[in-house]
Amino acid sequence: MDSSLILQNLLSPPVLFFFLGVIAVLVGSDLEIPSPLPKLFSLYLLLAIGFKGGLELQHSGLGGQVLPTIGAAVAMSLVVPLYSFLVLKTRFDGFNAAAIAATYGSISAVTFITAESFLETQKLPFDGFMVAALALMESPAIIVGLLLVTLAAPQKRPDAAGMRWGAVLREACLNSSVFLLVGSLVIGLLVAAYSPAGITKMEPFSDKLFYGALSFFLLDMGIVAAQRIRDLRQAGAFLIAFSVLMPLFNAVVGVLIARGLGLGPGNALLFVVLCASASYIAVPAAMRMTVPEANPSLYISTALGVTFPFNIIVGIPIYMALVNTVLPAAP
Amino acid sequence: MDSSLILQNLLSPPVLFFFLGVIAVLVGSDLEIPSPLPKLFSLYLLLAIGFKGGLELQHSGLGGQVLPTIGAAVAMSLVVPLYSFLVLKTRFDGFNAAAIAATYGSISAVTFITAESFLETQKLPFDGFMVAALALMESPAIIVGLLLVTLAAPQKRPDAAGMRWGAVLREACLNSSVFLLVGSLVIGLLVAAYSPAGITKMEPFSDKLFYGALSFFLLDMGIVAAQRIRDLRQAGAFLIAFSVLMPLFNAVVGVLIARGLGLGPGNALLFVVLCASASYIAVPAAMRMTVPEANPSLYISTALGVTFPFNIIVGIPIYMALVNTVLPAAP
Amino acid sequence: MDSSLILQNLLSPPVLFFFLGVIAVLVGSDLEIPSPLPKLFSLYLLLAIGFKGGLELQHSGLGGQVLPTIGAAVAMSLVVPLYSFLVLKTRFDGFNAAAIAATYGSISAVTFITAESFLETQKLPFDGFMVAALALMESPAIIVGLLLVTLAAPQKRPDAAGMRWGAVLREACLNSSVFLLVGSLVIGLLVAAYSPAGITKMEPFSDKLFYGALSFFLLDMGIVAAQRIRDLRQAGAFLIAFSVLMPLFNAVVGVLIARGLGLGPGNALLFVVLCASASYIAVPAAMRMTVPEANPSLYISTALGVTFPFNIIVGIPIYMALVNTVLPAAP
Amino acid sequence: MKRVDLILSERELDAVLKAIDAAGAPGYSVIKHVTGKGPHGWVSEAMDFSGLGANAHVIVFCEAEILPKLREGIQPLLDYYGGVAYVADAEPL
Amino acid sequence: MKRVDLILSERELDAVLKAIDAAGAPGYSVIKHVTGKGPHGWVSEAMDFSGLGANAHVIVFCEAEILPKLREGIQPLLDYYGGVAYVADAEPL
Amino acid sequence: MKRVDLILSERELDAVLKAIDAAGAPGYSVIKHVTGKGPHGWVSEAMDFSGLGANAHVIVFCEAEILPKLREGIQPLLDYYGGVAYVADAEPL
Ligand SMILES: Nc1ncnc2c1ncn2[C@@H]1O[C@H](COP(=O)(O)O)[C@@H](O)[C@H]1O
Ligand SMILES: Nc1ncnc2c1ncn2[C@@H]1O[C@H](COP(=O)(O)O)[C@@H](O)[C@H]1O
Ligand SMILES: Nc1ncnc2c1ncn2[C@@H]1O[C@H](COP(=O)(O)O)[C@@H](O)[C@H]1O
Ligand code: NA
Ligand code: NA
Ligand code: NA
Repeated sequence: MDSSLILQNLLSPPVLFFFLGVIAVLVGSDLEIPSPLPKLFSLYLLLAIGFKGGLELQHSGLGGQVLPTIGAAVAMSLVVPLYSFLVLKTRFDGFNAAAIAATYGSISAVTFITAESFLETQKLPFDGFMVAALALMESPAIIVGLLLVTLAAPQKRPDAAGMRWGAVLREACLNSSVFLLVGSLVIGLLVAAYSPAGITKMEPFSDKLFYGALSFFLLDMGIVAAQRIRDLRQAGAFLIAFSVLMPLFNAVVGVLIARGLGLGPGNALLFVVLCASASYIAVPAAMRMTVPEANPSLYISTALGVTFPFNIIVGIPIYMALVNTVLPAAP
Repeated sequence: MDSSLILQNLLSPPVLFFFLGVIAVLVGSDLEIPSPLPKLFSLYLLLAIGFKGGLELQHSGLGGQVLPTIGAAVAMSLVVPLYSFLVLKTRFDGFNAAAIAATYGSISAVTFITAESFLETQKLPFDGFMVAALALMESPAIIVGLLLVTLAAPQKRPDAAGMRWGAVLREACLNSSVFLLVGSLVIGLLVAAYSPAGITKMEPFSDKLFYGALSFFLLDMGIVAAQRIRDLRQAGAFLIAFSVLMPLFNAVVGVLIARGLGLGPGNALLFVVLCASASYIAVPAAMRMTVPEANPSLYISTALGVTFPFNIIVGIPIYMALVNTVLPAAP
Repeated sequence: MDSSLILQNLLSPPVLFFFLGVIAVLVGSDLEIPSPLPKLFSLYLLLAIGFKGGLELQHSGLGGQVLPTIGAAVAMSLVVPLYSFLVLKTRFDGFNAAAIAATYGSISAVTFITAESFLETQKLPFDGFMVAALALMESPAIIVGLLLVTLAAPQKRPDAAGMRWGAVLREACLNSSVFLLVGSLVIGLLVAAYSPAGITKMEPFSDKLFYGALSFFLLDMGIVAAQRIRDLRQAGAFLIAFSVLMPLFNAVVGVLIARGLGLGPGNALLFVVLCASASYIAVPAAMRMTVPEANPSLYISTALGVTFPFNIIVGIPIYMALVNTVLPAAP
Repeated sequence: MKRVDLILSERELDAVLKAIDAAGAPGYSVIKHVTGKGPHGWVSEAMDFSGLGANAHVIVFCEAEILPKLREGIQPLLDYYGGVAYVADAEPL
Repeated sequence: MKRVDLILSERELDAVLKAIDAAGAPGYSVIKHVTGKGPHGWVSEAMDFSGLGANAHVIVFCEAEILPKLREGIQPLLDYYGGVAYVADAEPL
Repeated sequence: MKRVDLILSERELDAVLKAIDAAGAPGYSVIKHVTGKGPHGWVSEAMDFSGLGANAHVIVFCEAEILPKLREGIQPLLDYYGGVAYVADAEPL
């Protein structure tokens, strides 16, 4: 495996600022990015990634690999929670197993964005429709998670009828991160098609600033992830192992699907990252509301405290090496 | 009328993000831009528009159409509240009629900015002194509003002496949005005259970022405006009709004045937009403080929930068509 | 002395926005930049100045003037509090004298940044290692301040043992501003050395936006500094005189050292500004925590209400003239 | 009169405010961004960007008669999702 | 000793704090960004960017002797602009 | 049961929360960004960017038995750094 990929990733500004945040917590500095500043950056990143994806999607259209890839992504977000649940159920009750499973079926937009930045420094192209795949993988995972809860733990939940499926579906499909991502994607599509003058005028905001804003946000993510390390004792060795091994397994499944779909290396890496990443934005918020019986420190700490840093730091270059190995060499 | 103007406006990024905010509220998404982030964007927009206006004003100087245009703008901000008051007094008490009248005499900086962006995509030039007109239309409308209150409702206000005119005048002339706008305008003037090196160094911040920041802010404005829709029931059909018809009437008056002043189409559109827009920033804050007897949901909901979306979405292209019709064709 | 330097500085955007903030308070406008927005700008400025300094430091290396200059800077941050303390002890008790002395031994990053902007408009070059000097002058001054407290006021402090030197040292060396500055400097170094692709991608954020963000932040600093003016009555004539004369004295010492080190005019100005500026970020926070007996309005009001405006407005051009006079003319 | 203090997650705030309205309270005040610790562990603002939110503190000044109806509407929410509710005496100034 | 809780619009905060000072209270604490509902309707933070502001919650711990003077300074403001004020007992820890 | 209200500088918050935990309180809630005035003068949010911070308001609902231990842990901090602490009665809703 090409260890220089790992080094190049480690020494890029976004990952270095992530480390700086982690170190701040470990040495006990009082560095913090006070609320709601992180929200500003997360809203910005979702808006910008959606808008840029929409612009590109308009150019590529919906033909070729687009629909099969999106379909495969959605299928993964339905299947991953199922087999994750089976593994987790051996150690956790139905509530916790379902919540953690949903977390791993869904995706991490920040991991995806960091992978895009990695591809850009590698000068590997990728397509806008991958953002559509990103956007469509959150809701199914949430819904599967809730189905698992109702199936696996009905007797423990006397008021299961009270779960108000309407509220749950709204939370799954209209939560702010999915909504903003899909909305910005559609706006990007419309602008690319009907008011191209708007593209260059948006560029300094949505494009040029992007890399720096990502770096700033990752500084905060480093702080938040490191604060979760303490909670990991509660999670235990089994769950920590799960949160590294399950992404690796999903990555292997993902790269085989990417090969089957005939994706190029850039899109293939993004597809693998979608499979291998776990949600710490939309899913935890939905689970906290709909499965209050599950312990949030379990699903947040693993997704944010282990899987996210793992993916950001060594996962992305490992997946890149995997993609380079498994995909047929370009002619 | 040129319906493609409406379409071009509808499909520009700022207006599309405004729609996205409206839709978020209508479908019940939990998307929100938490306080004080909207304040950051509103401060930024005022600072940037003032600064850019000052730079341009320094180049155009105070000769030619400048002073007559500014004078006409101030006159409109004095006269509009008077005839609005007469109309409103048929249905509302003196307090509410005066507060709503002041709102329509004043202006909406965001509508003005959106009109500037529209002109830029239309490649129509406009001048920096229009920002001076913008800045000088807020205070007079507030003062007329308060005069109307004291004239029309003295017997209902036993402590009218206690209205502390000093505080009222300070609120009218030194409220943060007027102050920042005028201050940045003066700074722009000084920088253009004495330290031109500063212009290019400010540009990435005050100029390049502007369009994207406006789009982001309009996302929030869409959310806030849509939240006001519920209040409209309280306002009633008369007031809703008023908040569409009065801007249209003011636009017609405005375009005739613009013709009389000999303004070009770009400046004419901005002049019309100043006449047709209603304040939901400086004036509501001043009215809440100085006319607490008036019902804020009346003047805020109409200005923000009806007039603002109307202007942003269809008003601007309609006024453009009006300008193109009424103004003598360029030689 | 060249009075046009003062004028050029006075009419640059950052200084003009500082004035705008001051005027807002003096005339009683309700303009404010609500918390935590100022924090966003201060974090951004520290991150960007550190990152840029690191990039440049990588190119210049640690040879030549670098280590002697950094050593001289650290020495100044140790010595200035000592002689400041002797002066202050004539009028204040040990706690207040030590806290104010530490404040003047340390530095103001914003003054430093404003001096850099001044140099850029003067087209005078300066080096990245000056940022390292900046970063290393905060902690020693804090530690000297606390040593002075324990030496000078032991009998008044029965629980001196309880001062928890560990916590104090952590506060001195790991407080958020020192940590972020040093961390970003190291990241800049690493990126310049190992992932140069990251440099251009960071540029729109860390470089292009910088001047505008500084101007916006100085608007807030103007407001905050002017709010301190009221407190100055408490400080008294002696302390006000101290907070202008001590920086001037330190500037003279600084320019002689700069001459001895053989610095060019750009680096010399920055060195003088480091000596002449006083901290209102890291040091007050550390003093509030570790010397609660001292009156914060004394050390904050002088550093922020007198020395900072003095340096920003007239100090920097005066120091430039001093540098031009004392330094041997370039061959 | 009575003063009721409720502290609960921001996610359940809307449901609780509806219950307060339904109980006929004359008004309420809400402070968001409250952090804290309780039987369910530590709640911080660090995950605010994710929509998880922190706690809210709700204050209701009302007549004692309203308390039973308030309890009825709110207690099930607190039991299911966590949070605390306390009552004290208070008189108009 | 007494504890006074005031909830009112941020716009009138300065006037109320002056009245508290004038009444001779030994101190006060202010929490801004409070939302709520009262006889004048719903107050949110949505219009914060416009300078309209939300509510503020003011807490004053003081001797009972001060209450009449406090009432005298504050009640007219609350009557004119809206807001609530309640008193309860409190002892130093 | 008892309700304890503490208002103190954000800088000392961690130490106070540790003392509350050590006293065995079942939980606490924290509101930051509190401004105010006391014997040590006016505390605003204006210097927030510098790390100086404003005040925090801590609320603890606990049994009366805990009060002595709480007082013991907290009073020295308040005496040294400033801040106030008051107790009142409160009953579960
Ligand atoms: N004894 C207590 N005193 C004050 N606040 C409490 C107490 N117990 C719980 N809380 C608050 O209520 C929130 C939710 O509590 P819970 O979900 O029951 O752990 C906590 O995060 C605290 O903010
Ligand atoms: N009964 C109540 N309990 C708690 N807070 C209240 C109550 N009534 C009013 N308030 C608060 O006081 C603010 C101003 O009230 P008003 O202007 O009288 O409607 C409201 O927005 C609420 O935050
Ligand atoms: N009498 C009081 N009532 C309410 N809050 C107070 C009172 N005295 C002090 N405080 C709060 O406690 C903080 C710290 O007080 P101190 O450091 O003792 O001046 C002040 O900034 C106020 O927020
Ligand atoms: Na996944
Ligand atoms: Na108007
Ligand atoms: Na210094």
